[in-house]
Amino acid sequence: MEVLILLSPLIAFLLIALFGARIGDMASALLCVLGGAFSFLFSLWATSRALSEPFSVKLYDFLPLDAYNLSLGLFFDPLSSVTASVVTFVATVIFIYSIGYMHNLFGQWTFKFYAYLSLFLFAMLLIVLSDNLLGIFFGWEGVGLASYLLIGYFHTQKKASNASLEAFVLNRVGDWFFLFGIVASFYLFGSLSILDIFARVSQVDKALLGLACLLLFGGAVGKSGQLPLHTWLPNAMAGPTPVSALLHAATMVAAGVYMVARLYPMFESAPESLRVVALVGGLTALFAALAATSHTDIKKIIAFSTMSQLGLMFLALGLGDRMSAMFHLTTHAFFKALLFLSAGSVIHAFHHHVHYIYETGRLKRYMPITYASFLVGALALAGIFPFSGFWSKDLIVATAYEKSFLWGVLVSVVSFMTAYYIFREGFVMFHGKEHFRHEQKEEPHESPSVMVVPMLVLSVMAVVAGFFEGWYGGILGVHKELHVDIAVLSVVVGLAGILVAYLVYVKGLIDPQKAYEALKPLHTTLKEQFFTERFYHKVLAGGYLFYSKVIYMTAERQLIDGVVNFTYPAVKGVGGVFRLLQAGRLNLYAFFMAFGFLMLLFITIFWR
Amino acid sequence: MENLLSLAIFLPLVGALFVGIVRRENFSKVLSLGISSVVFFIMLYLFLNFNWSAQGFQYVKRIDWIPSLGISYHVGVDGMAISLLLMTSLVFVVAFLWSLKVEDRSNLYFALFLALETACLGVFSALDFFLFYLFWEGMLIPMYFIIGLWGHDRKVYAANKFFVYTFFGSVFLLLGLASIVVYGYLITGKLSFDYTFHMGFSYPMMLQMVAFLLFGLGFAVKIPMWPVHTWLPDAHVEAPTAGSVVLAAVLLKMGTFGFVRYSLPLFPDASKYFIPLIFFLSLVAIIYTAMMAIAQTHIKRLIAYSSISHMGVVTLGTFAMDLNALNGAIYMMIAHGLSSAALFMSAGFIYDRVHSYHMDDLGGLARYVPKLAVFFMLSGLAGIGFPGLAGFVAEFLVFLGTYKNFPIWAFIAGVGVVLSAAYFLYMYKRVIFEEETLSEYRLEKWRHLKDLELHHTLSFILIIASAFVMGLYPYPFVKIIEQTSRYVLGG
Amino acid sequence: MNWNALIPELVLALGVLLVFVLELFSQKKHYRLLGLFSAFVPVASLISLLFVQYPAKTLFDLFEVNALNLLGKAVLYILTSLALFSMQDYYEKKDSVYTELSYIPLLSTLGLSILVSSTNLVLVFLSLELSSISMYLMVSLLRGDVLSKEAGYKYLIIGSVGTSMLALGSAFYYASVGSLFFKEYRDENSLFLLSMVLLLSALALKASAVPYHFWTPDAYEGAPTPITGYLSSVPKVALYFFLVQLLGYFYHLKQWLLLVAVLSLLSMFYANFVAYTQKSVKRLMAYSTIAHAGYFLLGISTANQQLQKALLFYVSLYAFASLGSFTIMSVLEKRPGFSHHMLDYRGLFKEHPMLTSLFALFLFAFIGIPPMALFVGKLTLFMGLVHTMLFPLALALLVASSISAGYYLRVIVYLFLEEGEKRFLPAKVSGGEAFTLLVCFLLVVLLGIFPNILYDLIRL
Amino acid sequence: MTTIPLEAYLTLSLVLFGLGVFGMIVRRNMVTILMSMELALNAVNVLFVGADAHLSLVDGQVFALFVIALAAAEAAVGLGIIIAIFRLRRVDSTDEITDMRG
Amino acid sequence: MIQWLVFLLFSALAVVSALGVVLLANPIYVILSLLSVLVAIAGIFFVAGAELVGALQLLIYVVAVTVFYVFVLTAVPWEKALKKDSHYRVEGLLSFPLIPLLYAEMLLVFLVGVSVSPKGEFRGLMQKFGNVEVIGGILFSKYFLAFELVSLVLLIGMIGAVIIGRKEAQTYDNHTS
Repeated sequence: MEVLILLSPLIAFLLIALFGARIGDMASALLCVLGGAFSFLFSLWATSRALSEPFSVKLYDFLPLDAYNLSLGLFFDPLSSVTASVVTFVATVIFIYSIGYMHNLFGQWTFKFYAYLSLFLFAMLLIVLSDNLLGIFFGWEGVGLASYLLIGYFHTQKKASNASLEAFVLNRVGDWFFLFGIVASFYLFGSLSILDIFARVSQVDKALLGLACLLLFGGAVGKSGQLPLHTWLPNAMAGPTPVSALLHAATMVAAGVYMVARLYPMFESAPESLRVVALVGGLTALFAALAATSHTDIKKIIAFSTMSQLGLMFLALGLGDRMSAMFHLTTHAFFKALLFLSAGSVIHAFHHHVHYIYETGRLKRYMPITYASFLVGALALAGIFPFSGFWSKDLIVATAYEKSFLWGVLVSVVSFMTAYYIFREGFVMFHGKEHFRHEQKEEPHESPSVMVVPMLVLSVMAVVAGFFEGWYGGILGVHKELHVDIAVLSVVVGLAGILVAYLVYVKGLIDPQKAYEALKPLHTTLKEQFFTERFYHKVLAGGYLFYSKVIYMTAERQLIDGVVNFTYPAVKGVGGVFRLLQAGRLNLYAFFMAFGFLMLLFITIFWR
Repeated sequence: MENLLSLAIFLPLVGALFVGIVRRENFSKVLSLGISSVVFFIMLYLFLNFNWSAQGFQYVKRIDWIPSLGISYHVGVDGMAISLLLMTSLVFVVAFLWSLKVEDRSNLYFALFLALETACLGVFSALDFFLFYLFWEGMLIPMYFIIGLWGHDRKVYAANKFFVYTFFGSVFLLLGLASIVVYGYLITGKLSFDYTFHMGFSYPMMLQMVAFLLFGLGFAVKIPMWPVHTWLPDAHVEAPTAGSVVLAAVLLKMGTFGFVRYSLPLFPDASKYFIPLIFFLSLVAIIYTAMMAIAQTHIKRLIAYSSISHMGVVTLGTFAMDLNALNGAIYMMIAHGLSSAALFMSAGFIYDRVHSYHMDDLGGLARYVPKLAVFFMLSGLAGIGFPGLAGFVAEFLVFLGTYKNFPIWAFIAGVGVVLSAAYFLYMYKRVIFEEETLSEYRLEKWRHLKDLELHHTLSFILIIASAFVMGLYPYPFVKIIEQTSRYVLGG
Repeated sequence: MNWNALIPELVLALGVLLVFVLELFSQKKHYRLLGLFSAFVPVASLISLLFVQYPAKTLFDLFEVNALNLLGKAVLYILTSLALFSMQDYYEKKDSVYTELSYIPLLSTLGLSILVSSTNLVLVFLSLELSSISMYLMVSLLRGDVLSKEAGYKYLIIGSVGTSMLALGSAFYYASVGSLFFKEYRDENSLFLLSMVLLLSALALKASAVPYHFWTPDAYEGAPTPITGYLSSVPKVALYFFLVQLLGYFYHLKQWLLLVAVLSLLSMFYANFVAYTQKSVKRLMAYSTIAHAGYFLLGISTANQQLQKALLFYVSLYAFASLGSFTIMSVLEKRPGFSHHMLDYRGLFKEHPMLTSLFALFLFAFIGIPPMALFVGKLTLFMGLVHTMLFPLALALLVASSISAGYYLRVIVYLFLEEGEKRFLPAKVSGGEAFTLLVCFLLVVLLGIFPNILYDLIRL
Repeated sequence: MTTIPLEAYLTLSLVLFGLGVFGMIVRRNMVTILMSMELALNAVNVLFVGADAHLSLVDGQVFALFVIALAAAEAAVGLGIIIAIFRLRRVDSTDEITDMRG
Repeated sequence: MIQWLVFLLFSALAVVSALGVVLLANPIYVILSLLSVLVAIAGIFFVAGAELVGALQLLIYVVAVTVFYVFVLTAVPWEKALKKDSHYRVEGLLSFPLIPLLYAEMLLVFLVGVSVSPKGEFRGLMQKFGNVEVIGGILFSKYFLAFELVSLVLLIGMIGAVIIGRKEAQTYDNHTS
């Protein structure tokens, strides 16, 4: 029965993939939604069971590894089943939204899009529910593929196809580590089953365990767009917005966090690895927040925000607080999806021709519901009471201050910037001047209800999800007190960020353009993500390609193949020299023969 | 049962004779397809009846052939062989299916392919050195003519390079065979080419090393390993599609098969001694040829380099001296056979339609031939080791097994995972996705491109479905392969 | 006097006599009949071999028959008969009918047949010269063709250098041993050494090993093509059967191995290199012969049963393949205007698929591709060399034979892969040629698959 | 019977043989080359007869007889070929019959 | 002693004449020198006690073969040969060191070897019968087959000379006309 959670998106995928062209795009979309919805229902059911008693489902024997039989299966405990429910819920909502968003493309094989979405959901659920590392890896790569296909959905655009390539390759770098993490764990534990691993985690060598954890974390870094494998995530925004919302904000990128949380006992037993996790998370949070402050792309700002929030989650994990990380993941799924959907709504209103915040403006007049949704999302993201972000982020802030003042300051700074940049985007888009006037003739209008309803649903979730903190902590077996001082602090920090944005972008206290001009080096540095993207593209990728070509032209063609091909002229040349002996004149023949005989005689006599 | 194997081996040859005698195009096509299907079903039957828990060779048939030289007709299969035989017979069915539209001298074409099938099947089932070498070399002539007669522009160059190169390798192999046979004669007084006879010996180290190198050179050329690989891209680039399919899927496997069947069990000590060398070459193959692949603009050449890269994984796993790694290496042979066949079919199809292999001339094909785009993607994913397809299981097993004794080597080799994705997707992007480079003229012309025809689709489905089966339910396959790995590793 | 041992030679001689007489009294129009008759003479000798009791010695021990040299004779007779079968039509089409040519090859074979059995240097000398002089004649006899005369003259002069070396070697042998019979002579005598060098050189000259190969390319190219086929097959077989017997008396000299190795290495590499520069297929095949002489000489580098068996097997089958390929060339040459330039072979496959395939088969056999019988020869040669611990020589053979693949392939490329315009009339294969080709093909392939038929017959 | 030592015969024979070979190398005319060849063959005869005298045997003389006969036959054939070449080409020098080379 | 003297005389004659064969330009002189070599060698045969061989040498060589050569030289106008260099000078110079080297090496070999060569058993027999009888006896008994072969060789030589040397009437004319 529980298998149906997985099967329903899979069946939807297969049906759409095989018959999509025949049944049409609308039917495909409905199938996809249906698959998601069923999956959601089944996961709710499974959750209800899992909350009382964790259980696992064995699927089939997959692979014999010498003495060990690797069998695939599903594992339902509170963590996985709740996450599955959240994932399927958000996914279903976004699927519905996408019907409206993609409607103008119907008739152009849009069924592919729904096939990919279903595939994605299947793979994501595989990550969440698998009871062994290899199963996780299956889903891991599966979501990578779905993400690749979805980012490259508008593949005729160079931007999209490049972004998809980059996403897949960087993810593969992570997967490389992940795969070896799996391998290393196998030799540590003699098993790949999560339960076996948890059972034996205290008996193994700490150093090797740390190594395995780091390798596994490498996979998470790739998937979650953390430093240093981060550049693909902003570029992934080339995909359709529902994709950004679902994959690159709510679920897929969070898989890294989920995986670390899932394997938390391993990490806990190797504290050194947790330190690395915290460091990477913290750095990424700061880094992405900085980058977000100077970007103007509607979706990229939110994407950087995603990176930043994921960084915070990793920080929390690294600091030993699994519950708050996972809770933040959950609330983040709601409000970040909401933000993206709102952004998508804006883009949709401009017929997918607008990408930069300065091309919009003063949209609250035209799109009130979108404005409201965005506002809810932004407030949640900024961590303002009582939105869900407040509850989850507050836990992280508290943990950070508990561990060390420095971490706390870092988180606060990040929170401040988060509030600033998200409201900067909101104010520019929904307040301010109507920059779109000179380009767009018609006025933007509110999106159709098929898009609006999902936004509303998510808004509700973004508001109320935070109140489940206690319950969530309960099912994970952790209880955390709310620290009033910390809560006040973080709300103040958030409000301060909003205030700054308000002063600059609504009141016009400082002309932002002039400020950018004045701080140009800093601005550029931040916008270029400290030049990492350029470094990756030009130096690493470009260099790899360039040197590959150079080596191909030199070592391969000239040296190796050159030697091979040279054998023919060499043999022929030597033959041409020897050939001179056969000069055609009898006297010379006699001469050479006599000479040869002499040599033979010489050898005979003087050979000892 | 044991006669079935021989029947399957020689049926294609008989078919080739018939094709040569009757000389009717349709007859040739139908007969070839029919015979290869029959062979496939025989192999399937044998595969299904294979007992993976029993030791030793099965379906063994032994007849004294040349008693004075100790040569016998001795065939039989172990787990690896029967898997490879199944894959080979499948690939040949696909090759014939794919070639149904061949018009140019089709009788000769099909006759050569049928002869090639006999040689390929023979190599995998021979249990006698002489018989093995007979088939091993017997494949040279048909393949030479397939490349030379139906190839593209530089076919003569490619065919000659293929022939001379592989012949160069195989004479070394011949000397190696002669050495160990003579050694067997010297110590037992019995001249025998029988494989099972020689399995019982332990050779002195010196002989092991020499013979290992001789065998190894022969196999390395065929695999091909770096740096004796340069014949392969040229041969692939020039060969006709079905030729490339067979070349990549089956012929390359002969080398790795040879390593597993001959080098490892016969020269265990030398194999251990040469591990660093083989590993170094494998790593160079994996990384260097991946770089070569991404530097290409010719899709077939790229796929050819990717083949070399994957064979590097196979050699790595073969010599990791670990059960899982060896399982993975053998699994990789089959998986790569499927994926490379499908990739070459895709490339060949593109050429058939667009008449170019160059990425610069291609782009945006997803819009014009969507079915191909799907199958191309799937074959590529099978190639780069995407979970759920056969390649992943193989790579996983190889890395897992290699990591046990050689963690650093395995980890470095793992970079192939990244690089292979890079070159395949780079190609895919330029061929299937990106449209901005295309001229208006092309777009106009391509509007009416015909997508996959029925026989194309069928071929693809056969291959991809097998890849899925092997990727999703590897258990029985690995069990059967393990039957070989266990005795090879002496466990 | 044991005449029984001499039966085959007597039959052959009688046949020669008969043909000779018939030739005197017949006219040109009976040429065909005469040719056919002469071709059956070796067959009669072949049958008469069955009546020979062996081992036996006769004529004051000058003449010895044993299983080995009887086998050699059988191969010789078959080859001669085939060569004669394939000869007739060529001469007719070339308008160069010499009725004498029906018995001269028989005389040559008679000489070689005696050579195989001889145990005395006098007999060796004379039998070899009988066949040599016959061959000079055969090479030179092509009406109006100066090339064949040039070839004949060069062959004669260099051949007579060989003759004088053989004679000088015999003289030294005589001076050192005191007898002209072969016998095991184990004293440390440098005269004996010198005689060995000279005898080996002379035989190497006849076997066209470098540096005594100079006559080979020219004689092969200039000679009428069926005669080239004869030259490249019959004397080779006889020589190696003889050399194997001679080996027994010399192998203990430590210089023997060295000299043979040097000769064979020089031959294989020199010829394989030079063959690449050839434009004429016929000449290329001549170089291939030289290269094969190198391979064969390896077979007598030391005394070892396996090695010699391999050699004799190899050389016998090589002779058939060689005869077959030259027969194909002579079939092609019958078309007016055909030279043996590679360009004339372009696209031949389209015109004559059977003939070309057969040619390719022989060429692949020379390369050493199974299942052709030459492969078994090469394999057993490898085994023999490994057995006698001559691993470096085996490696050299290996390298040389992989070098050689290239130039055979060039011919195959021209035959199959190049497009050629139709410039010649279609070639017609006469009955005799077809028979020869069929036999050669069957032997080369069948003995490749079932080598023990012949291999077991070679009893040392 | 006082005997002349074998060395003397050997020396003479070798000198003559060498001169014969030398003649083959340096002579241009086809007929004179044939004559040089005769010289070489005769040198062999000297050695045979000398060896006979040394060994007190007669086999060498028999051999020498055969060599003489053979030289005659070879000379006959050689001269025939020379005449044929001359008829066809009107040449009598070895550097004029180099059509085949390489 | 006298034997030595005669031997040396004939040897000197042979070597000098052989030099003539090799070096002289005019083919007629070359033939004469060859004749003189052959006669000298026949003389040496007599000195060595090989009367039969000596006699046959005189008969076959000096008479028959030389006549052959003369005949051919007349058929092939020898004056033509005089118009060109009779020798290859470069090859001559190159091979000049070659020949002495050959001598040196061979001498080196056999000077070591002669002393160990055996002595035969015919000494007594030889004294009893004459040289001719002994050779005749051995020729028709031991070397019977060889003798037959020689006859064949001579036959083929004769036939060969005839069929090659004869005018190829029709073909030759066809080609020239």
